[in-house]
Amino acid sequence: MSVTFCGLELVHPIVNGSGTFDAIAARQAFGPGFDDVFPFSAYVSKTITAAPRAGNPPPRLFEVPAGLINSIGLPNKGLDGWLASDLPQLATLPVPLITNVMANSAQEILPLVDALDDRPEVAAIELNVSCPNVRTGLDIGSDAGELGRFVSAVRPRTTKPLIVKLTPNAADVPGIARAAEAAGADAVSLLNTLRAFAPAPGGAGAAWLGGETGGMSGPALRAVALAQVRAVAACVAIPIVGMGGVASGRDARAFLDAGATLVAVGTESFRDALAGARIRDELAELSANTGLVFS
Amino acid sequence: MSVTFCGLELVHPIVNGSGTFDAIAARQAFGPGFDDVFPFSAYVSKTITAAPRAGNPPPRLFEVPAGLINSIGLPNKGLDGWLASDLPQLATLPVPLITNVMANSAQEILPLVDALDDRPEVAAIELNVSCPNVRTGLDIGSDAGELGRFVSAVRPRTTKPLIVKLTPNAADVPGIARAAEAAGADAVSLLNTLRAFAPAPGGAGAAWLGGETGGMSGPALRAVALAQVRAVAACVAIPIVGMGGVASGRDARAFLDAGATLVAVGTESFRDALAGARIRDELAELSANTGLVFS
Amino acid sequence: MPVAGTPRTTAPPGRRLLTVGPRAEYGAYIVLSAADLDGPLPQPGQFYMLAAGERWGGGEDERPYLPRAFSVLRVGEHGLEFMLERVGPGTTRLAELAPGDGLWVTGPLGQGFTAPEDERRAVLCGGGVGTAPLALLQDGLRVAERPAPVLLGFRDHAHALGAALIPGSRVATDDGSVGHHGLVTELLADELDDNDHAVVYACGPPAMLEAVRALCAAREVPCQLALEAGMACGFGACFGCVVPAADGSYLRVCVDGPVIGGERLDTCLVAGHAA
Amino acid sequence: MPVAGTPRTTAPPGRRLLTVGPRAEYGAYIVLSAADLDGPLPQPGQFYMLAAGERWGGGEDERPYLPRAFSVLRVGEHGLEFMLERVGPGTTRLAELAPGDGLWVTGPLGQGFTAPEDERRAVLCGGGVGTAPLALLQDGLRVAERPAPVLLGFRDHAHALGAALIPGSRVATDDGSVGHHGLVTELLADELDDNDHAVVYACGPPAMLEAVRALCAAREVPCQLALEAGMACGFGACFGCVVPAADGSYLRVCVDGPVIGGERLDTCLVAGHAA
Ligand SMILES: Cc1cc2nc3c(=O)[nH]c(=O)nc-3n(C[C@H](O)[C@H](O)[C@H](O)COP(=O)(O)OP(=O)(O)OC[C@H]3O[C@@H](n4cnc5c(N)ncnc54)[C@H](O)[C@@H]3O)c2cc1C
Ligand SMILES: Cc1cc2nc3c(=O)[nH]c(=O)nc-3n(C[C@H](O)[C@H](O)[C@H](O)COP(=O)(O)OP(=O)(O)OC[C@H]3O[C@@H](n4cnc5c(N)ncnc54)[C@H](O)[C@@H]3O)c2cc1C
Ligand SMILES: Cc1cc2nc3c(=O)[nH]c(=O)nc-3n(C[C@H](O)[C@H](O)[C@H](O)COP(=O)(O)O)c2cc1C
Ligand SMILES: Cc1cc2nc3c(=O)[nH]c(=O)nc-3n(C[C@H](O)[C@H](O)[C@H](O)COP(=O)(O)O)c2cc1C
Ligand code: FES
Ligand code: FES
Repeated sequence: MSVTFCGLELVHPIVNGSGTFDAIAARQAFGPGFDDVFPFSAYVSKTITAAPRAGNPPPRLFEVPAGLINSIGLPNKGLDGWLASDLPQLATLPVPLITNVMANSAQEILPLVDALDDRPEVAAIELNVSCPNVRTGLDIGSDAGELGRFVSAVRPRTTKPLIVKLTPNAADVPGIARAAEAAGADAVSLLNTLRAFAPAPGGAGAAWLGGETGGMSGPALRAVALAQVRAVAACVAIPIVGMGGVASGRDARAFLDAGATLVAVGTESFRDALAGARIRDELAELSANTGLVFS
Repeated sequence: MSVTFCGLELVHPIVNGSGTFDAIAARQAFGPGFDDVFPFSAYVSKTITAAPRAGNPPPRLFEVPAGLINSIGLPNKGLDGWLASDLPQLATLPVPLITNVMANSAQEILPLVDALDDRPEVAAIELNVSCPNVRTGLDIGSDAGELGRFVSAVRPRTTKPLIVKLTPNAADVPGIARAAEAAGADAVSLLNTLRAFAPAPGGAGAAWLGGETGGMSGPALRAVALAQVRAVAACVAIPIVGMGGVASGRDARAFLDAGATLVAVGTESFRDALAGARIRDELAELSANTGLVFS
Repeated sequence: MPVAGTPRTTAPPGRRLLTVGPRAEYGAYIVLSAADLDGPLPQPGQFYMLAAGERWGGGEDERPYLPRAFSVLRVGEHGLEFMLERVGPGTTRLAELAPGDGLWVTGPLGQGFTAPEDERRAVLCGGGVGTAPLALLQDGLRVAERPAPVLLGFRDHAHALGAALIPGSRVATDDGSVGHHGLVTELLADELDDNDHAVVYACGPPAMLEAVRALCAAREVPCQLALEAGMACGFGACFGCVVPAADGSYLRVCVDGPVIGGERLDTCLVAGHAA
Repeated sequence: MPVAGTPRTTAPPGRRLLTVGPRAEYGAYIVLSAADLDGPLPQPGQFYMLAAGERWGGGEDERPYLPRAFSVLRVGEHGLEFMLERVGPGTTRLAELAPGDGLWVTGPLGQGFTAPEDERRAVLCGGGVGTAPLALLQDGLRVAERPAPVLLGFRDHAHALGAALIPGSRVATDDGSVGHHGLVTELLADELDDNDHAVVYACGPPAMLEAVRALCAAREVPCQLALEAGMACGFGACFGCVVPAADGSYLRVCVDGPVIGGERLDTCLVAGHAA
């Protein structure tokens, strides 16, 4: 089941989706022994921004049929806080660390990338480009030209593998993936949550979520994710981290078959902290039965 | 519960989604008495094209968590066949008829619009713009400029209300709705199905559906639909037909609260041919309880 | 039983909540009953769309979501009877329903079997759950005083116990554990060798139906095939349940069928329909 | 019971499938039990994430999908006990589980109550299902020979039957059908009027907790509040379960709580948390 991804040797293809697993809190809840059963072959941090963010006011969650809408608002300690207090703890995880970062301009992202490039504990950098452009209100990642410029600015600043996490809220996701590849991305990951709205029970159009709109994840969007991964795989040569509603080894297999090299598990971990390990085992069994191999 | 929509007086706000209810087949299955309990206040035909289409090879359906992927492929008798054999039967329905049409260029759509404009049985025309542009492969409806030109070409050809059914596979759905409005659309409807992929059980990346990719509908996408309706309502003054996973009066209420004037029921009718009537009744009860009125 | 041209029995509009009555097991099969006091009597070969009254969902991969199609097996003292086999989340959920539980039904739906047009004898041929519509058909033929041989094919012993649903049937099993060791279409060929002034009524998996279709076409014996297809609605709304017709068009199994004359079909083998 | 600074009991990693044992009804409440042979003993105030072993889903609006948080009520002869009220699709599904059914659990989770730091007496104050964590707490205090008054508020008679879960408790009801006619916080004020050298342990709906918090702040009585919040994971993964802290940040109820000192909170009133 081992797999090479952007030069990283990973023992299996299952990682976590950014922002869906707090390895530090997991040690608190399950004890330090959690590291011994760590379900992922690499750990993706939640999104880190330059300045600290408190996140959105509650409520932050709304359950939908076979899915979840969240409006967490990317709470994090900011780059300095993360480097000082989280990184040392994450560096002791038994797997490589991929750090996810976001900013709403190339200018603002560069210091983040520079700082991470300096840290040997960081194995790879993931760019979250589902960040609204202040001028247009649309995600930076929803326009191929804009995304290309963004990635081109980042690329020269680090020799670490650079993964671009695409936004699904776009007309032409494969075209955008191509732009990321052309600008020097080593991999793309997708999909991020779909923009969604949860009505407050009282009605009259009020939003349930403190952050007004949110993003939908979970099995409800798996088929949409598979379509996008498949379309992107047909257009780019760089590896793909596929995700969206993965809940079983069969689902993971479908993403690999659609062209992904790694598969990320997000919401399913909320139902079971060891879902990633179960999915890994189911995948191994499926692959053994069908004789399929990992690329 | 009565509502005025583009000059049509409708007895309640619940209609069907195009292609999700065959009123002629319903008479065959339930007898002609079905007209007496007809669940919708207007009937939207399935998409009609200039030439007849057989539709996609089976399988055409794949069930997903709280939803359905279809790859029907718009089978229809073509304009002439529809006018000759379906229209006379649909004209005797107890409710106004909205005819949905599609073509992949303005040139090709005009004869359809001209022919429908001639027919007094047709109360309004819905343009399905989720049709791939032959040149770019993207939906005509996914680009504001292209859609604006398309609608501008159609607008002068008919005095009937013109509804533009937007595609959800776009980065900036509100911007596209604005383009439709500016080009003279009397209303917009959304959302159409989300592009989705169903893997064949055998694996290895093969598609389950005869048409390879399909479109996802049902409760799984309701929250995405609500977000898009809400965003569009904030940008346009023309009325909106909201749809996507409506399964209860509460869901219909949420779409009305988000800014829709009519609510269309699609997949839920597959579970119960009279779902539209139940939803109408639940909506009336909810509205009575909360004192909310229809706009 | 209806002669050709008799209008199909139409369903009351919309779905109706019935109460599950006694259930029985026949090896691998479950027979579920539900009294349908307000519904019409179905014709042989018609079907119903079924869903559990509660908890239709939450099974394998969060399914089922849509209702599932089932041929009516018989109308007995406890009402409608359905024969089902657990093959996925929908049938698994239906199989666990207990007397008193709610059952959503829409039906009877579709075009059923019609009586032999001339003095031809009827020959009934079923495979697996394809046994179901033949039971009501045989009852109808018996009432019409046209008794007919019933040939049934099953995978193995546990499945062959389903043959008890049609007393007097002859059985073939894939593994030879019961009756003829081989395919039910071999029994059918023998039967037609004896006397091919017949109409064949068949229901079963696509591969079996295709064999029946080809065999009957070769011998110029008319056949009425009760088809299966993945369905979303069952009443012509979704255009999802199609099979390729001989004329190059597609037929909707739910409204144009499920019983379709073999001569109208291109093939019964549709990718994705259970083999 | 743990003194402040005692490490929390950690959960075995991942979810585990237990078997439901006997269940009981106390008016509007159900007590569900499940033997957790491999799990550690929970501390008072800790909670578990629960989901039915089968058919978690397919209820109202195709939910539930995520597991649901429940305080441990007690550890009795049949194992872990949970007290629950049907308020939506998750609790409805859990309430219909029968002995022998599967139950997924993750836990014990979170930070529970800690023993009074000095010679202060404990006063326990609960509302509705907020009764649950006080039962185990009272057991712990009794073992520590620090018996404490327990004040419980309920909506009406059917709910007040839940008070039987903590023998010796004093009850207030909104409708006056049982005990004091009014709010449980009125009983709490009386109790503190008597003797405010106390620590208040409270669990209940946000409005009640907020009243307790304000009342204790005004009297400078320390309080430990067991909060509720909509949760997806229960172990700090989703950042969804936050409440606003006094310092302007947000606390995660599942890892920073559910028991949080009143002084650390800005308010217990969070839009969308059950009132
Ligand atoms: C007219 C008619 C009459 C029938 N009568 C009977 C009867 O009397 N007794 C009986 O037992 N059965 C009968 N069937 C078949 C029955 O409807 C199916 O067995 C049932 O729908 C299976 O549902 P499931 O959820 O248990 O299995 P599914 O998971 O739906 O699997 C059943 C088949 O569907 C396909 N499939 C797998 N996954 C999916 C998916 N996600 N979406 C769509 N398709 C998928 C595969 O081919 C699989 O073998 C009849 C079908 C028709 C059309
Ligand atoms: C630490 C902790 C301990 C708890 N202990 C207990 C206990 O011991 N006993 C007990 O009965 N309960 C307890 N609860 C509360 C319990 O978790 C909830 O009652 C349960 O989650 C409700 O689930 P449901 O599906 O039945 O209802 P839901 O439908 O989830 O409704 C419950 C509340 O959630 C909100 N809501 C409504 N719809 C949605 C939606 N789609 N998505 C998100 N939120 C929604 C509303 O405020 C509603 O009132 C505890 C909660 C926490 C956090
Ligand atoms: C609660 C929550 C928080 C998330 N936070 C982040 C984040 O900080 N950065 C990011 O790139 N993606 C974030 N995501 C998106 C996930 O990484 C993933 O792309 C998405 O949830 C789809 O996968 P899933 O269906 O398996 O959850 C978050 C998702 C959820 C549900
Ligand atoms: C089987 C099926 C066929 C459809 N056919 C059409 C069509 O012909 N034209 C069209 O504009 N939309 C078509 N749609 C889209 C629906 O009208 C509707 O936009 C979509 O299904 C979302 O609503 P729902 O979730 O209530 O089904 C179809 C949807 C389904 C499920
Ligand atoms: S099942 Fe929907 S048209 Fe046949
Ligand atoms: S419930 Fe997920 S962080 Fe608390």
